[in-house]
Amino acid sequence: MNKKAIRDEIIHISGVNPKKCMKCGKCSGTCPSYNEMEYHPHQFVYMVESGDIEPLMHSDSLYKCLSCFACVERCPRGVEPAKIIEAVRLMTVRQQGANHLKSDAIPELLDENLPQQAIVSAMRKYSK
Amino acid sequence: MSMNEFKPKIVAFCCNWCSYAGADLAGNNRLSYPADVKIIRVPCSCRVNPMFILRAFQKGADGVIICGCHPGDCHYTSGNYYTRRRMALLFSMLDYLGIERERTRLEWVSAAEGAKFSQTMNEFVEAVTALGENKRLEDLRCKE
Amino acid sequence: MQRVGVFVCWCGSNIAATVDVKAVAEALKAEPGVVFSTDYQYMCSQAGQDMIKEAIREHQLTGVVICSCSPRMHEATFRKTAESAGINPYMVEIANIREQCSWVHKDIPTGTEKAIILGRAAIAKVSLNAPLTPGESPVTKRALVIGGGIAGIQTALDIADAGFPVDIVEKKPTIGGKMAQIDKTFPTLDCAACILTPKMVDVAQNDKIRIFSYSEVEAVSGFVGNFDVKIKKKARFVDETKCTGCGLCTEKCPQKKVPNDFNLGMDMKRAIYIPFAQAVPKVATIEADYCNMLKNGKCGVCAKVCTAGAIDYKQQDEIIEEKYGAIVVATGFNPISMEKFDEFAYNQSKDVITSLEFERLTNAAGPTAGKLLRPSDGKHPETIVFVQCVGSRCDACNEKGKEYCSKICCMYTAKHAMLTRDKYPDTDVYVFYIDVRTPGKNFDEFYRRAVEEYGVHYIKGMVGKILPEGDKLKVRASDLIENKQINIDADLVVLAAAIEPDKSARPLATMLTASMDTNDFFTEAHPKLRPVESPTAGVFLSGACQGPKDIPETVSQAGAAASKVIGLLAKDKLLGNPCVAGSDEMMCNGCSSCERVCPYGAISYLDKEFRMPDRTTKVRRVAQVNEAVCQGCGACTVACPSGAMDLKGFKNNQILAEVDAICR
Amino acid sequence: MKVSYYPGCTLKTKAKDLDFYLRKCAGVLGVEVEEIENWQCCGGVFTTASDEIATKLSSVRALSEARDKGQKLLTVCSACHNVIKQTNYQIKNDADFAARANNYMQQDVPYEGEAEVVHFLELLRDEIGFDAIREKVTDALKDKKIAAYYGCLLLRPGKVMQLDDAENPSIMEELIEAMGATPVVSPYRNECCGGYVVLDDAKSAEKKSTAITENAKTMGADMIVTACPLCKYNLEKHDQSIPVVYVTELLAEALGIKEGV
Amino acid sequence: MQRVTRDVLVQKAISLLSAGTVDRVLGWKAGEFSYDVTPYVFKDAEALKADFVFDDFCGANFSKYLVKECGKSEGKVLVFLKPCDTYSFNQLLTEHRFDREKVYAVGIPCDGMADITKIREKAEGISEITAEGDGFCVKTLYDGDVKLTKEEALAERCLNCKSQKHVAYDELLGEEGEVIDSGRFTGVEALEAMTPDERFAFWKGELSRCIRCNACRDVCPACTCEKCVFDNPKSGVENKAIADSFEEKMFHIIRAFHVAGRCTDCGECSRVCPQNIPLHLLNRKFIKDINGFYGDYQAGEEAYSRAPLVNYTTEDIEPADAVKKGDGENA
Repeated sequence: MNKKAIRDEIIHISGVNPKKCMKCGKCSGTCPSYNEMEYHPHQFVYMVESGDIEPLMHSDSLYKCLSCFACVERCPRGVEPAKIIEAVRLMTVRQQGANHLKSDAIPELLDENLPQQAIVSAMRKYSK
Repeated sequence: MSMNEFKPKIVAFCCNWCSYAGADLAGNNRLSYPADVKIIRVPCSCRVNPMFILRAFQKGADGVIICGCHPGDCHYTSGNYYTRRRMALLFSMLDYLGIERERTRLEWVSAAEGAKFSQTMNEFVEAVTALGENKRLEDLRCKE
Repeated sequence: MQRVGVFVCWCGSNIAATVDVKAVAEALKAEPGVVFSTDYQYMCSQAGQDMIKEAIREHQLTGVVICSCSPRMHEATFRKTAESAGINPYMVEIANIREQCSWVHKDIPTGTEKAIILGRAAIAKVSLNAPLTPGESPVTKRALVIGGGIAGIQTALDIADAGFPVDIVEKKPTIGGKMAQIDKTFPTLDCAACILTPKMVDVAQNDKIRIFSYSEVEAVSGFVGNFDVKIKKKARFVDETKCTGCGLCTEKCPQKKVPNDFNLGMDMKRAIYIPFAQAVPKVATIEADYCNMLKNGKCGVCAKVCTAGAIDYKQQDEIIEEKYGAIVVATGFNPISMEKFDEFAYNQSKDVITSLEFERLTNAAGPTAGKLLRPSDGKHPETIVFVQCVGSRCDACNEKGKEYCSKICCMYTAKHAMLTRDKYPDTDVYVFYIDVRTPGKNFDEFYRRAVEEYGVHYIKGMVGKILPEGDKLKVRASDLIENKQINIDADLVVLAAAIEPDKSARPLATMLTASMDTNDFFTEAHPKLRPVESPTAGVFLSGACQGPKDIPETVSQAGAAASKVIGLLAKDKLLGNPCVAGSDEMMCNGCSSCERVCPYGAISYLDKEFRMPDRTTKVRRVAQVNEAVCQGCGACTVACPSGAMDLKGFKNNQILAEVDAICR
Repeated sequence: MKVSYYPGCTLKTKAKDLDFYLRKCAGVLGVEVEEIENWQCCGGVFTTASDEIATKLSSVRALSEARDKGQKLLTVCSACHNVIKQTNYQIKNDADFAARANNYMQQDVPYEGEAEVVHFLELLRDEIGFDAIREKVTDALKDKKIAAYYGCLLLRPGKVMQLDDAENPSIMEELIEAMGATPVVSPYRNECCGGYVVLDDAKSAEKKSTAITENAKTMGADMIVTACPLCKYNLEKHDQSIPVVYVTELLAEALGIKEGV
Repeated sequence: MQRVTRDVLVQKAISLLSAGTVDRVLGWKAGEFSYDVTPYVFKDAEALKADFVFDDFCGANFSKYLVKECGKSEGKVLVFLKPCDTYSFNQLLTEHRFDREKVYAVGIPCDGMADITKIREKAEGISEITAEGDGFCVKTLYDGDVKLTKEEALAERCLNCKSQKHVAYDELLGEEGEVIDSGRFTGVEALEAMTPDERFAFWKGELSRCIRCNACRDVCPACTCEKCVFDNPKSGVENKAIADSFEEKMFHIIRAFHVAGRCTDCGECSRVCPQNIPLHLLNRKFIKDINGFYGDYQAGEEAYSRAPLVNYTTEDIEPADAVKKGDGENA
């Protein structure tokens, strides 16, 4: 896929219009995982809009988003950065062999109290 | 230019505040358009009664164009919004009756758009000329 | 049958170069009704006009067609010419053979042919013209100003200065509005009270101005020059004519727990109060919901201490009816509620305040006597964070905020930041901004001074979340330039809340049939060329009711609105545009279609008795056009299925005649 | 009243208490809880991608079953609640998604968002009423200072969840107060605990969750109450010094129906 | 076969008359033939018992009669309204064409009305028509009994009935029905799918049969002008008869435009046209366009609602796109 096609696909599956962004930075101002991220929520929006998506797809930042929706809740322009991040993540993990979380890696992560939903949601978020 | 060349009759209704002034500006700037276009001045595009349009066709006009202020810029605040609804329905009905849709047109031309006025008229005349004479509205029962 | 004279102008060579003017004059001679036709080099010249006048007299012309430049150029000229020759000015029609013919066509045969057709159409129209006389209506030489903030005050003073009586209706107990709550004004930093209160005194002392304070407009009827307005004077339980404003009652009242709205609830007032020392009128008002005497008949202290005998517990609301020639809306603005922006913890911490609250905190007459102290513990804040654009510039789908820029926040925030640093140099001041918008005289210089001279930290980014922890406000924000998230432990956070029109504006607009935009700002008659007039004739706009404005802009608009009002009131009679709609009662069905499309509310209905051919009578509902209000757009004429509604000067049969003449 | 009930996987295994006490409390409060048949895992997280259909079908199935019975769909696990409520919202507001989901499901009557999803807290507030609870509680929780922890899933996106003001909620504090205890309002109550990254980035999860427990302790809370098994796990895992209890368990204790109390 | 019988209506009318609720009754009276039914004002019980009819030929919409009938006396007039009539009733009310206080409206159910023209096409020399089961039995002079199904005998407007629900009444006889999602636009869609030449040929064929008898206008509940523009010498478009080949087209387009947004689609115009011109196809085109361009709007559904042509939004479709939109839908 070329740059534009990837951009269009991300916009399509996220349902987000990055052009609405007024670059206020509130998403990054509110993000609890900001310091764990290489690319921050506002950069995801901006870089998707400008088609500079490759670095995002290769960045660990994709897996640092907590899906807490604080950015979605607080964005004054209704841009919903978390949905963009999820769309980029999906674009990445949907590629062949690009699962971030491999099922054989799971057992060693488990402890006896871990609720199922932690595994189920992680599989859903990080794997095809 | 051949004498037999088809010259359409075009009636243009222009609102006094925007489009008529736009036509004047086209004149000031010597932006030519075919003389087939004859302008009737109305206070607002919302003054144009569908009856005027049908009457023009009945009397042999080959095309009718209505020009008004851009939506939101109406001198009377909302006149052109009514025009837009009326003409959307009327033009759709004429199309439904099998009358060539290129013969009717609504265009927003501001007082500053002399060039747009001239260009619009050139295009419209060209489109109507391509259709030829208006037979359908002039005489419905003409037996071919 | 009309006797029509045709006058074809050469306009030097402007027309004559592409139109054979003689041939046009000759051809038009043959048109029905034409008794005279000629051409001349410059019809608009004195000689040309004299020629027209002479022809009118000599040939007893009843109608005149001038083939010349655009009617937008000289229609008025030729109408005057006709009038001075004794015929009705509206018996003149112009065929535009210059802008719309000679200037856009290249060869003489084409130009001439078209000019003839345009002439014919004008002749066809003028044959159906009827003399028109503009309607006249008297003008009540009194203006009403709704709202007593700086906009209303300035408008009233300017109108009164021209010698016309003005009434101000203010819903609060005193005039002064928002400006009275403000501490200093940007970019000059003069004290708001010092420049406002003298104006308030001017209003009070001006014998042309009456103030209806603690009053609201109840109903408006009538039209430009002739409005009938009902004003409700709310009971304040104090006789204004007797109260001296000594303030003794406000010191003795035992009910001390009344939130003080003038200080935005940051302190308490008594149940009987004078909002602030310079209030106009300086009259006490009782807050009925808190007054023990009014609630349960137990107290009466204020009446006992009042030596003027001004307290009147039995006072009722009063309705005043007055006539006005013009109405000025000056209803102003309010900051929006911060209720829905609790990521900034406005409801969770007393130390998160709005900018208007900050104004009161820094005002010498405010709850802290001008010392900048935190509302929660009265301590001096060492770190202050200002957040810009709270609720402004939101997307349409964001139900919490407004789509527009509130315009004044950048500057007042710079002012607050600068003043804080000036008075308390030990304080760290941060301003989070998206853009700093400073288009105004000396505005950007002012903002730069805040940064360069006063050391205010401007950070491009936005606060995302504020966590009140202990006695600190943990401010989590982004710094977009550094691409960092920063955390500041602040003592005070000031939110630059978006502003919105006062809630009273919407019902008022309905009463005035004045239009509003989706944000409830009043719409102006033309966004560029008629910015202080409402599309509804006789209704004018002053100040922030039309859109966000700072004080200098408000004052200049207030003056502009006043000059429009003065222009109106200076007339004894209003001459209407005679090209107005009129309904043929015999054909009107009373169906209300015309009324619904009229942008001016000019159409009303009357149940009228008609004598039928069989000598019985029948009552029918028929439309009536108020000619003083109608602007002549013609929307109603097309909405009317029976054709009862027609437009003078552009009647159905006139336009049809033009169509016929062109298509012939 | 009778409601359809969607417990969710975790409530059948690691979070049995959450489920057990819900049923007990509901019984005492006069609500008949009917577990829907053959429910399937909600997936634990709502995928926002517009092209994700399959992951949302289990929610649609549960919703249509409640619809067919004419009942509200009760949930208590914050994750299930979030997933099912968001799915219901999408069905109602995204015709394309609704059409495609129904296409997959091939049910007799297509599901168009008719059912209402209620969280146990909403049920308490809107159907039973905190006043009714106040009348029934013992003084078991008297003198207890309890911090409510909402997390993300109950509140966001606020437009969809509509459970309470997403930035300044009060539903749990009101309940705590009704149960006879003293609510402690922690500013961290709607901050994310990092539960979703507990497997992938344990360090990050620890940082987020300890900030929450630390603050609750600083504010003087004796315990933290939550409705989310994942939050509970995560908070407890990184800080054992303050108990984290399920809202249903706490209510059972207040009502005096908790075993051994 | 109508589920409500003549006797029930007569009884209702007599009881309202004797109670003084109304002083006259707008009803149907039999004409020369059983299927030839005309509106009539009954003043007493005797007349009602003798002449009042109600059967499958009582299609006439009485709403328009109220414009003239109201106010003829101090008392109220009783009117029976079928579901579709109630829409016209509301529309006339919206336009202040009669005084609601002077009317007592009784909603009656309707099972569809027969179209005598359609029946005549199937059966010549009709002597009697009786309802039989779901259909009709037509006695003819030449062919004996001809059995017709409902589809063969009912009026087009009834086969495409848009509502069984009464939107206005003082009293309702029988059960309330529902608004129906009818296929009433299929005729319009079929025309839209044609080429312009085909459409023109169609309308040329139809409209050139017009004899300008004005029956469509006279029956139309939306055409209640004190004086029609086409009858008014001052209007500039007067033409009482066909003076030029264009006139009847002008007449029908303008008439359809004048009722656009106000027409409730009662179908009376097509019912009364002696030349069987499908005039409803003009009105329904406007209705379909209005629904498509500005959102669904049913004239008369709600009294005093704002009709689409006296309304606007700032985002309305442009005429050029409106015409193209027609293309897209039929492509």
